[in-house]
Amino acid sequence: MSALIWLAGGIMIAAAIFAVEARKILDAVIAMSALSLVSVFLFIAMRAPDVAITEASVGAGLVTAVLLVTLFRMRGGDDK
Amino acid sequence: MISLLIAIPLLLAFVSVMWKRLAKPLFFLAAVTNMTVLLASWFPNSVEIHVMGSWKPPFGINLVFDNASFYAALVVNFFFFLVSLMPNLVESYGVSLMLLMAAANGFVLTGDLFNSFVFMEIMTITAVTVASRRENFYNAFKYLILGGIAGSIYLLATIFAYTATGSLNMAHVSMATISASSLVAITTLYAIGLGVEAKLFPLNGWVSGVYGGNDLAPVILGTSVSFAALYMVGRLFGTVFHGSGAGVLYTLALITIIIGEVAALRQQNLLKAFAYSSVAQAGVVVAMISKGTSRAMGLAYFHLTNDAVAKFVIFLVAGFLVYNYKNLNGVFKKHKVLGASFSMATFSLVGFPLFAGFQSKLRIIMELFSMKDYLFPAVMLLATLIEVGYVVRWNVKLWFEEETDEKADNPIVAGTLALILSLLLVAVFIKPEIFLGGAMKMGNALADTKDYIHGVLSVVKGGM
Amino acid sequence: MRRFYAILVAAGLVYMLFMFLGTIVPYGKADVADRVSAHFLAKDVNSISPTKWVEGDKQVPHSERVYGRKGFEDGSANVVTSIVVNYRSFDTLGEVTVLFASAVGVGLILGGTRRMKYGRKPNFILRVSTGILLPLIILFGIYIFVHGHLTPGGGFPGGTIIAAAVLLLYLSNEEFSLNMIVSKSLEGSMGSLYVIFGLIGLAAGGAFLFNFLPNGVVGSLFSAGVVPLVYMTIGLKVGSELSGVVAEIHEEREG
Amino acid sequence: MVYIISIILVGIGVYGLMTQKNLFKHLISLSIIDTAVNIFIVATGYVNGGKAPIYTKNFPSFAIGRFVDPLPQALVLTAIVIGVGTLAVGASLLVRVKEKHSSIDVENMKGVGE
Repeated sequence: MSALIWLAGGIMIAAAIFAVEARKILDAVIAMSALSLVSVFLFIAMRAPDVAITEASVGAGLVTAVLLVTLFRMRGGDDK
Repeated sequence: MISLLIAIPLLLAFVSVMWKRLAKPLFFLAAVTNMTVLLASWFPNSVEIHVMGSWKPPFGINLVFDNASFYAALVVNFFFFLVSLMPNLVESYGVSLMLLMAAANGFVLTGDLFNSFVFMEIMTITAVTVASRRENFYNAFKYLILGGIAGSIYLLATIFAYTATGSLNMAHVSMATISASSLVAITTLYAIGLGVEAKLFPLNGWVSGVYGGNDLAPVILGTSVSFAALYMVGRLFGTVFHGSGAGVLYTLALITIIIGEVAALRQQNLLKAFAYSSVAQAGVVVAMISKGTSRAMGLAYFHLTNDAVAKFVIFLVAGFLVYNYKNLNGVFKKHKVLGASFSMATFSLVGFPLFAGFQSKLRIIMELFSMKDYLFPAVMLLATLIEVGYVVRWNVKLWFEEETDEKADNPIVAGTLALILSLLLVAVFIKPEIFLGGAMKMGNALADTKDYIHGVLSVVKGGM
Repeated sequence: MRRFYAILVAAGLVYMLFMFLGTIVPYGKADVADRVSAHFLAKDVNSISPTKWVEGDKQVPHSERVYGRKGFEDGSANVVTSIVVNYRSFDTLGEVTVLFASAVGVGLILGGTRRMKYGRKPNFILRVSTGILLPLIILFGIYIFVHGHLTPGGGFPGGTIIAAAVLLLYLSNEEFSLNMIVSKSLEGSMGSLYVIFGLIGLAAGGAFLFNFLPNGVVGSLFSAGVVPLVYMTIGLKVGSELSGVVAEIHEEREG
Repeated sequence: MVYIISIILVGIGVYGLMTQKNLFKHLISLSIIDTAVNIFIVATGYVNGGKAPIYTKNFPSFAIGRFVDPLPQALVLTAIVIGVGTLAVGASLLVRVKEKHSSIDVENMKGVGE
């Protein structure tokens, strides 16, 4: 279990660094969504199914959708 | 009764989203109801609690109604009431203002750490909405980001308190034995978390942009909301943590004063100049709170009340001028009433005799001398000198410089309110008890941890 | 240079938090008996003397069968739900208000009147499958918040799933736009209903948000007093609020 | 262990806020910090070998140490939703910032004086 949690943590940290440093904002949003999704795994590992469901539907789903629609409205939001 | 202070504005906000046109009258109604409820329960002089869902204090959430929270709620609701009198200032922001009012009341009244976090976030979101008026989007965004981080840190502090004591109730946290290192962690995180709303030094970058961006934001955020935030500083560091972490607060507050005044002096924009001045005053208040005695805290809130009243007048007049005139030179020749109240309010800010600010500054400095603290009075005198500089400069510019042809109608309601409030400042100079009595009661209630704990934890009663 | 300072500040913050870590219980060693949540789990808050509890007399409840029994102060099998909707219901009212405030804020900030077009025709699969999936998604959302007191989930994920259905409609149909009057009145009436539940509690039990219905048997669908009702209110409210946000973000201003 | 992960994530978020010049990245960094704090909070309630705090047929009775602490989970539930509210307002503000200043990059924004 502990190895799995470290693996998830590693993925999350990598995703976070990628989200912060990515050149295209679209990539950053996707990386953030991935981070959220992996955190769902951590919540389940910590026996918090309520939080996991909420994070999966709200954090990984709706937030990503809202950000992507915003990005679309800004026509790419001038990539760096 | 006191749960109505939060429930009524919330209910009316929910109702008014269905009938948009009713938002303004309902906002007025909410403000009037809240003032009535408060006036009906004048200074409880004891600690009353209202238990949510009838779950007993360390377990459920409770509202605390004592002299401190009464006085804070009174000031907060008073300014909302004043704003609700000016419909052309409210515009389409009625719903947001009602929510802000409910949140500020909840923030002041709650006796639960996590609950205060929730209300702080509502305050941030609605304040950002209000700040985005007149297309001030970039500054509102900066405020949102800073507020979001502060919220996260505040939440972390809350969870540290929970793991250390096993409960989220303020009264229980304040009586629990917390190890010294744990206390350092909790107070540091709370200082950062409250630093944004309380406008402390490294985290006050948002103030000038938000206050200087439109005419509604400074009037409400600079008075009601900052009073609520500074009340929470007193409640947490005075009552709950018995003055631990005071050193950090004291240092930060002194830096805040200097930086705020210098920035105000250099500022060319009328609203932004006084925004920085409000940063500096917040520094004075926090430094006084960090002293921790009941008298020091009472004086701090006395000063804050004076400052809030003066700032309300200043921002009201300045907002009207900035958005009706391109060139501000000599505008007061056309608006003598506004000009007179603006000058009185600014003089009160500096602390000239004849105005309320003199009473509070004098008392604060005397109190500090009696505590053998000479650094803070020196900083305050320096700050006052700088204040004289920019206050005189602005008054000269607005009264005596060559005027232009622009002309705007006199705002009757705003002018009357500004005049009444600035006369109130004179009245406070003559008879300081008007504010001082309540502020002193507030200071006593904040410093008296024992009474607070006793009131919350052993008097278990539901009811209104 | 800017990067260097940023690393310095971030590292300083991380170091500070690491120092603070020493003051909290190690991972996995949390002792529920020391915390208020022990009594939320045992559902015996009302039989505890708060004065004694805070003085260190922890009165740890002993092992007792809960599932399928009657007569507890809170009848919900999911303890997280019973905290969210019953013990700390006031927080949840605040939370709903946060969403409400942000929906109002998004509306005021964007102030749009005309629906944004994606400028490309949605493909066949999306259009057809939306028709099939939509009722299922909405049904699933409703299932989640109706069973919030028994299974993981509840009003917030349920409402979000309904909002996801609305998003799907926006993606699959260029002409679709949400009827704002309906969503606003649903939002407003559900919010008022929550506060009114609270006020009924105030009138019936003497405390705001008091649970004024019988609790029933732990684990059955009709149990836990007002909890399912409140969760349904929250679900519909969150659903309409988030749909409102989704709709507002699709609105453009003229010109 | 989980504590360390979440603290590092907070650090990354703060680093992102300070270095990035694109406002959209600020929003993303804020969201990373939110997620990290949520993980931290749930971790404080974890009990080794504890079960999810739901009474079912298999776990019908209460005992100390059988369930993980439900209170942090309830708090996180609230915190997640608050994060969404903040993010939605931030996203809509960004749309208007882009319209008004024709860019969301701090260095290219037009008309942001002082």
